[in-house]
Amino acid sequence: MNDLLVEAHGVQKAFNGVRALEDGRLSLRRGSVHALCGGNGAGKSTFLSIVMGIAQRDAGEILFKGRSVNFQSPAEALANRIAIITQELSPIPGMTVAENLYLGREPRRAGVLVRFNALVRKAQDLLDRLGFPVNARARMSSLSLAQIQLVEIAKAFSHDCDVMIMDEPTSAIGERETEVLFNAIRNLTAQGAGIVYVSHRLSEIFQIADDYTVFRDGRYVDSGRIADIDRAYLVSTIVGRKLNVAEKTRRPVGEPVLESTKLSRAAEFKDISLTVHRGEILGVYGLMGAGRSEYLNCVYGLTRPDSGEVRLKGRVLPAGQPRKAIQAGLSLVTEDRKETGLVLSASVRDNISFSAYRRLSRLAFINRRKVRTLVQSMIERMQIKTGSASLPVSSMSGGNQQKVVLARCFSTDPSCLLCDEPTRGIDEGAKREVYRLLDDFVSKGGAAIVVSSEAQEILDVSDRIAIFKSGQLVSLIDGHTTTQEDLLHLAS
Amino acid sequence: KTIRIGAAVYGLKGEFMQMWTNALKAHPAVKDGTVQITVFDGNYDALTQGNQFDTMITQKYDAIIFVPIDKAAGAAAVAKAAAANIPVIGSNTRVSGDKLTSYVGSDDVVAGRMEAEAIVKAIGGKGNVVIIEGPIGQSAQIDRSKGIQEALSKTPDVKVLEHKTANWSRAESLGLVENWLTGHPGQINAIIAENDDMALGAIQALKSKGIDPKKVPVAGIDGIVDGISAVKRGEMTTFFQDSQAQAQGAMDVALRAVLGASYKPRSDIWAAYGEKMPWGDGTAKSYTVPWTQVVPANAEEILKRIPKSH
Amino acid sequence: MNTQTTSLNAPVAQSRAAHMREIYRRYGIVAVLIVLCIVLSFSNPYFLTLGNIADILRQTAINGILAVGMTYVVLTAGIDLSVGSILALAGIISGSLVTGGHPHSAIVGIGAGLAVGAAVGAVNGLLVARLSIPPFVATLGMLSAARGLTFIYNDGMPVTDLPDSYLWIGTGAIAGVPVPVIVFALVVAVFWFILRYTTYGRYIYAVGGNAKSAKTSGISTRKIIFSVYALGGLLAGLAGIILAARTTSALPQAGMSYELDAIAAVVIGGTSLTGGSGSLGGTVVGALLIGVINNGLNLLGVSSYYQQVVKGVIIVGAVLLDASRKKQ
Amino acid sequence: MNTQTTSLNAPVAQSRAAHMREIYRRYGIVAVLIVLCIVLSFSNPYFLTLGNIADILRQTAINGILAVGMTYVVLTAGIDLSVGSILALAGIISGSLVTGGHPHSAIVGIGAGLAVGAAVGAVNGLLVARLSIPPFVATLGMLSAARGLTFIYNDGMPVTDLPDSYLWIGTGAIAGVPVPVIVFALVVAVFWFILRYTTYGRYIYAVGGNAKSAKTSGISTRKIIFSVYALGGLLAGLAGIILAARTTSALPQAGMSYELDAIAAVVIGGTSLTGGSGSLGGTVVGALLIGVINNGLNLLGVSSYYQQVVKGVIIVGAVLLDASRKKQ
Ligand SMILES: Nc1ncnc2c1ncn2[C@@H]1O[C@H](COP(=O)(O)OP(=O)(O)OP(=O)(O)O)[C@@H](O)[C@H]1O
Ligand SMILES: Nc1ncnc2c1ncn2[C@@H]1O[C@H](COP(=O)(O)OP(=O)(O)OP(=O)(O)O)[C@@H](O)[C@H]1O
Ligand SMILES: O[C@@H]1[C@H](O)[C@H](O)CO[C@H]1O
Ligand SMILES: [Mg+2]
Ligand SMILES: [Mg+2]
Repeated sequence: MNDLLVEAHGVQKAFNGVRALEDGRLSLRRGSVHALCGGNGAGKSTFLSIVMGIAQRDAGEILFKGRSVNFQSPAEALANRIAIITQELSPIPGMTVAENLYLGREPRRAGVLVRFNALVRKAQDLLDRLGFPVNARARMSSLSLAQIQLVEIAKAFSHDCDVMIMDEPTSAIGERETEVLFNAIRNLTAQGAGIVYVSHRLSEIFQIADDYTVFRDGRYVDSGRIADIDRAYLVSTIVGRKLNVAEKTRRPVGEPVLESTKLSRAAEFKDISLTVHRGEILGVYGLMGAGRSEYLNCVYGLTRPDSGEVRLKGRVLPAGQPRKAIQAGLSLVTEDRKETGLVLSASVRDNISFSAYRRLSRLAFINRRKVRTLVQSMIERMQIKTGSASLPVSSMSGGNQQKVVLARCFSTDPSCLLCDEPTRGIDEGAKREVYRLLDDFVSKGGAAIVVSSEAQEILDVSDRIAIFKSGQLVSLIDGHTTTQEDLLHLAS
Repeated sequence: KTIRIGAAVYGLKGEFMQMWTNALKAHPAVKDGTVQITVFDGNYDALTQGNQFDTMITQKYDAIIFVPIDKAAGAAAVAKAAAANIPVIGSNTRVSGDKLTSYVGSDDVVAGRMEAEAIVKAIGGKGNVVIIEGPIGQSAQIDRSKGIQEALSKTPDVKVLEHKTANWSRAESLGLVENWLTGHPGQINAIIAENDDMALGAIQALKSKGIDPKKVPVAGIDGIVDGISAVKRGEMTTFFQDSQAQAQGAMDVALRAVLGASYKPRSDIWAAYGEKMPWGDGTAKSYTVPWTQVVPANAEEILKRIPKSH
Repeated sequence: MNTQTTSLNAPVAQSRAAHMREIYRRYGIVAVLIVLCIVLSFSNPYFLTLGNIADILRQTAINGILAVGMTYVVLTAGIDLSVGSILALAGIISGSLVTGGHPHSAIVGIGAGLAVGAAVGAVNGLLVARLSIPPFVATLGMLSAARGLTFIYNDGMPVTDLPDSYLWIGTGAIAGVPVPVIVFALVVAVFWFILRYTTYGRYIYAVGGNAKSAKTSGISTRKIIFSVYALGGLLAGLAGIILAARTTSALPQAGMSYELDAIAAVVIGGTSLTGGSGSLGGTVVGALLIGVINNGLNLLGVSSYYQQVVKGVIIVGAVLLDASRKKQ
Repeated sequence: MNTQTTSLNAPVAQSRAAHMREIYRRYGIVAVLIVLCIVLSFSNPYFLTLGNIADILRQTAINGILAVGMTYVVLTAGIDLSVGSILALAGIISGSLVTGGHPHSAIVGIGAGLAVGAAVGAVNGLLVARLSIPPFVATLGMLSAARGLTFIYNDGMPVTDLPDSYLWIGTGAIAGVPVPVIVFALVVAVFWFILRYTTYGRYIYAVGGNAKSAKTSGISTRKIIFSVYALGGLLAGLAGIILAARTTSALPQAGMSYELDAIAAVVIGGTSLTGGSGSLGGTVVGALLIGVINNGLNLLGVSSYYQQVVKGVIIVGAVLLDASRKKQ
């Protein structure tokens, strides 16, 4: 019996005549986890969506269990026991979790009647079995981003499959949930299934993967056993050059920039008093649902606090007015770029400039030269991979979309930057670049709050770390002396 | 006790029905409070009118004056009211069947015939005409088209170049006639419009194409204010549809049906028409209000007969 | 452990709150309707009579039936502007079959009317689902084309002298309840059941909520979209038959601009024009609200011009009250 | 280094291809329009005459002006059903000021008409932006209410005898070009410029594309939404003035169901009803296409009945051709 579940080679795909994928290659062994690695825009998602039948290839061959296949729709792939967790989450907001999970496969009576009780029971069983804290009766629209991602994961697991494709399944969830996911993955591989795993969190790859394949600029460049390589090798293969990791240094800390006093919002967070100073990065760590995102959103003015206030450079910020917050010097990288960060149908140029247009115009007339300069410099600084600044953001790879959000936030010259999972889906090379930008930014007198679910990231960037638990600030520790173990311990 | 009479009219968006309504409200019996009148706007929809009949029957109105959007569809509503012993007097537009207590109106077939004849005469019995029709399927359109057809069928030298609806609309007619004038340059000798609004649109079209409207005879129907002004300027002729006679005549006949033989008509229209439209004892099945052609000579006098509000 | 408990409890609490909100959301407009009825019953002694209630229901039936079909369409994020024209075409073809020299039975006429409606709806469905024409354009084209065909079919003349057996569906009554009301109720019951309890119904929500996800889940979004237009056409055909029977003749100009009232009922009832959320119950309440407004304004003898102003204000006001309740 | 080069070259190539696609996407409907014009010019010798072209432009001006405002509204994912009623109300108030016992100058009348349009549009804007009423409901209410006010204002009668100075805006010409066409061209130029080159224009796209993201980016979504309805009202007022001047009287029933043609022009022009994407150029082409269809059908003498069928088929066909070109 063939030990290979999937063999693909020479897979090509062009969008409007431009190659997104030139040579996609991958061999997935039965019972293994195969990490597909590559920088943003390397063609990973494109390749995987072809395997799944979401997109059609232009050339190349894909063998599934030794048989040549060319799926025309995801339904066909599913019927062949291949499932996927796509990078872009796309829930059906008006329906319940249970309905989303078993859409198209509802337990039925007489072939057409949905057995709702059985459906909910089945869904809740699945979620409980996986250890995901989600209510099967809840509407998708009431879930947090993290919960939506858990539902998507559960959905993939609900299919009996031999191959499971996971395109950045952990980008929105915390380490605890990641651990739960890994256990489920191990169960699956133990039964002989193969998993294609994509993540820009390289530590995950070394934790779970058996094999790896690297794409760069749409081409296969390398593959092998994880056991045979180290992190530095993987990074340099992905990026195509050596990366030197900058040492974190202590910067001189100045006067307070942003202060929140006793900020509270019912059912979200309570009595949060925090101060960030010039030259400082404050990390915020916590488990999923700890209320970190809600806190940042409220500070920025996307929601109004029930009590408490926020001061920027000593002046009270008007509640609930992001526009005023931006004018005062605040900027927010939101957690969910698709929902609240980007206008997908608008161009890269517009998306980078939306917040800055006011600054780049006179009497409402946009100074196109200034815009071009800004956009060009942002594209270079963030290493945004795009054909043209006029293209809609929706045509970009996930990581590149995230970089556009960052670019927009830097474009207003803020004095204080709020970042919620700023490197979500960003590749290792660009991540370093983002850290360097942040470092640069605070070194020049800025201040930043960074929320991240990656303990390593928090440790890499923070001068001080605030730990949230169930909506409360439980401790505030020094970021230069803390270890990963300390963090996890304090947060749980 | 005040008498409650409902007037269900097909629609209040056009000027003619507005005049009709004003005349109804100016009836002496309404002014002195003998009658309480409620006007229902049928919004050009047979179902809406049917619904309004239901409401009037439920509320036990004493009589109904009915201007239907459609002859055939109106019959059902009338039958229902008749079954509830509510007299229904038709006005302006006929209803099929024989359930109407009486009908006071003008004959649209006659109007169509008269305006076509006037146009034929104006072009010396020879030439090309275009016809602008009302909304297809509406009674006034059907009857007026029929009358026009009848008249033109007798004059083989008059050729109909185009005919099409402009839905009683001045703006629509304007565009339509502009295009016709382009498509038949110098060939359109006269324009027959089934109402004044469309005739006025046609005159505008002539002007916008740089044609002197006096050179191309235009005929309309209704005698609305703008139409009569245009007649005075010598730009068209029209056929005055006496809204006052239709509305107040119907009111008198309705009151006769409610109050009995002792009732004597109170509107001055009966005196004005005299033998041309005799009251009799107020129980005739049908009263036909004659048409009057409006020409520059009588324009001023007819303008005075247009019912104003208040 | 503590966190675990909170996070496990939270969803339930959330769900209960969400449930209450859901009830408000769905039934807030009911409160508005009830308040309106109370006001009207104090303003006019006839309002709450049995006869008037029958009037309201009868008057709501046609728009209600159209609005049921429209709800399906709107739930898939579509729109159907052609229902008024389909109504007229189905009415006149159906009517022509039961009259004239060799009249067919009422059953045949009604069957043909329904078939015509469904067929024209199916063309809409093909244009939208298969040829990817935006629903607004496809059904606007049909609004015009089907109306033209209606005029062509009988040369612009109405079909009159419909036989009594046919008229029964518009004017008859069973145990005092008008037949159109019974038909409306049946339509609501069947379509509500389908929407709520069958996979097809759930897929309609799925397609409207997120067509991409629905497709990824193996749902044939095309078939679903096609079918809602066909069903919408079928119901428009039914409405056309009832309307012809009520007015005792099939008119070529019947149903003009009925699409606006049907869409209004759907939207007032809380269904979102962007698809994926809403309910048939809301639509029924929306249609009743429109019916009550029209009836009430006529009962009170509000003059036509003021009626339009008042009607506009009430529609906006009703949705506003509904929206403000939702916010609470 | 090699890799570096490819990735630097690729964008350029991509950009050029994307650019071509963009041109197709935007101007595919132009090809349809051109083909239609060629067919018509072979079918009728007068079609391509200067006089007829002036006719088409003049006849397109009113719908075109409405469609420009509608484009802004639709780009924010809204809809404005009330433009026809606003047109009539503005026309009649404006007209009443320049006639009667103490007539004001045409300038005052025109200013007042524009102000009325903008004010009614602003009410729409408030309902949608501030009170969160769905645009369909808010403007449907206004469709009814503003029409009622129009009839109330002058007791259902038209305002006649408008002075020549006023009529000029509808019937005059400058260097042979009709004034309505000039006004239309100016409106298009100004609104196109705003949409393309000002912050406000870009914000309209942002709000329609994703209101939440726009808000996060510091855009005052409410103000933008409010303003597009106010501007839409202003343009409807302008259209009302021109229409009154063109028909030499301000009619209370003017502009009925004009909203459908305006929305059709927008959608045929490729602007998505879900907001965020589209262009004013497309709308102008869409409006011209509708104008050419009407003109052509009149020129060819297609009968009333068939005209509607043909019009429906052409509208759908045009969008279909456009869509299939996009797919290639
Ligand atoms: N629909 C599309 N239209 C045009 N270009 C596209 C489209 N989808 C992807 N691309 C391009 O294809 C390339 C590969 O994208 P892909 O999403 O496969 O990258 P990826 O490796 O998954 O990156 P990431 O890690 O950021 O998710 C990118 O340059 C992207 O811009
Ligand atoms: N696992 C969960 N169990 C219960 N409620 C949750 C859970 N996850 C999220 N929530 C709800 O969502 C709110 C915040 O969720 P969210 O996940 O955005 O918070 P967070 O602290 O920013 O965490 P993260 O960004 O890491 O996911 C919580 O206050 C809670 O009401
Ligand atoms: O007689 C009237 C007028 O012609 C009006 O313009 C339309 O309806 C008819 O009944
Ligand atoms: Mg990807
Ligand atoms: Mg979060």
